[in-house]
Amino acid sequence: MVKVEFLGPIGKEPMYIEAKNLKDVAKKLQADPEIKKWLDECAVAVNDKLVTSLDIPLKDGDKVSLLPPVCGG
Amino acid sequence: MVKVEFLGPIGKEPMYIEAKNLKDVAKKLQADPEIKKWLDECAVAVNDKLVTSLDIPLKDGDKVSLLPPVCGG
Amino acid sequence: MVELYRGDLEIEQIFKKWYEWSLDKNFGAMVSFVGTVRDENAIEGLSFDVYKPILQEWFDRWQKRAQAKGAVIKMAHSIGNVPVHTSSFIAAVFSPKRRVALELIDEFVEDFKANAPIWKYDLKDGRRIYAKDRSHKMDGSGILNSL
Amino acid sequence: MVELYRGDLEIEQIFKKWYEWSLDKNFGAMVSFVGTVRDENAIEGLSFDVYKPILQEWFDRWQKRAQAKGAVIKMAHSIGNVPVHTSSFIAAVFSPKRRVALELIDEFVEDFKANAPIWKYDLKDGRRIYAKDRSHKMDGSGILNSL
Repeated sequence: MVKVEFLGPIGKEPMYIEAKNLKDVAKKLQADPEIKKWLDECAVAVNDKLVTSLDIPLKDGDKVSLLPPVCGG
Repeated sequence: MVKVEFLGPIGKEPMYIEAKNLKDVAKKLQADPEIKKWLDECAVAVNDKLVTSLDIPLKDGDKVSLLPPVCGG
Repeated sequence: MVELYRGDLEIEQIFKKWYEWSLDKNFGAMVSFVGTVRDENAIEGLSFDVYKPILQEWFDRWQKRAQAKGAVIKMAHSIGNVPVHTSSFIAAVFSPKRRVALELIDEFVEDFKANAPIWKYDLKDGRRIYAKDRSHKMDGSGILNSL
Repeated sequence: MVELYRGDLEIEQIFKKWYEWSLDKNFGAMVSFVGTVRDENAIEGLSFDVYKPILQEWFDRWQKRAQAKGAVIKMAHSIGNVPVHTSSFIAAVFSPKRRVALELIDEFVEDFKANAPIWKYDLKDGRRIYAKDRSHKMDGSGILNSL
């Protein structure tokens, strides 16, 4: 199982899903209309490292984080 | 009489000279070898306003200041 | 290390601590940036969520970049509610020479606004309203919708 | 007004005073620059002469320029001796928005170095030695030798 967490204003509890890579995660999240509307705007981190490609294998216990638009300061 | 003052590191007491304009001052200062060596490097103020031309009339009591290279901070 | 504090920052204390730390390090220049909550749009204040692990990593990359120029960066940020006319952010660059510090603080603060994992909310009537229109997509956003 | 102090500056006090002054003015950004005397060339410190009338006028022109952008500039500088690892200069820009403050502090500090009527001396064995090699001719220098 992979943990998917939603940071900041998305305001959703973490999900636990079966996924062999980030593409699997993308497919499952696109199927949820509440989440899908955030996907265009979110950056993605795997185990707290930002990633820029979906070709990333995942294993049990990995964490995927969605980061919506930011504004510090 | 016009007062000529030498700021910062020039380390010279003020001079009082007869001058109808800044050109007169320039001529008198060029005649003093101790002062002449500073002239290339000094900016000039008349009554505490920086000037960029010698075509400036002077009257009794005016003050001309020589400002050598600066380095604040 | 990024310094995070609950509520508004005690700017004078943080500035004093950093300044005193710097004195025997032989830096010639310290440039600091302070962000203060403006009274606008009828807000009571701002509120912030911070995701520390990625913020720290982002900051560590900047620290390495500063180090390569002989400089050091420090930053502190608020978590939670920050009332109008109090401060939520301070950053400082210390360097032997002024050009490095003046250029780094500018680049650091701009990248901070664009890429630090911090989310801002307006506080109105005690409610938090995500400041979406003032927020910026981080680098690499949208890949989960790119299939 | 330019603030001038004999000897090294009490930076924390000045910063605190300016920061507190700014809080109810609704500025969103404060950017400050502090210059500290480095331990180099075997000096005991630096020493400064300041010509106040022309410094104030130079500063007033910058204040007008800042005002036109909704900003305010403050500065303080030392007169006389400033030991190694203490500070001789602090400047700050306050503005509603960060870009104005970040750009103004840079332009202000660079013009300060080039055109503020302040003369710097190295202190060695208690003697003042004019730091001529690090000094800059002001705009308009040399006219008295141009006949």
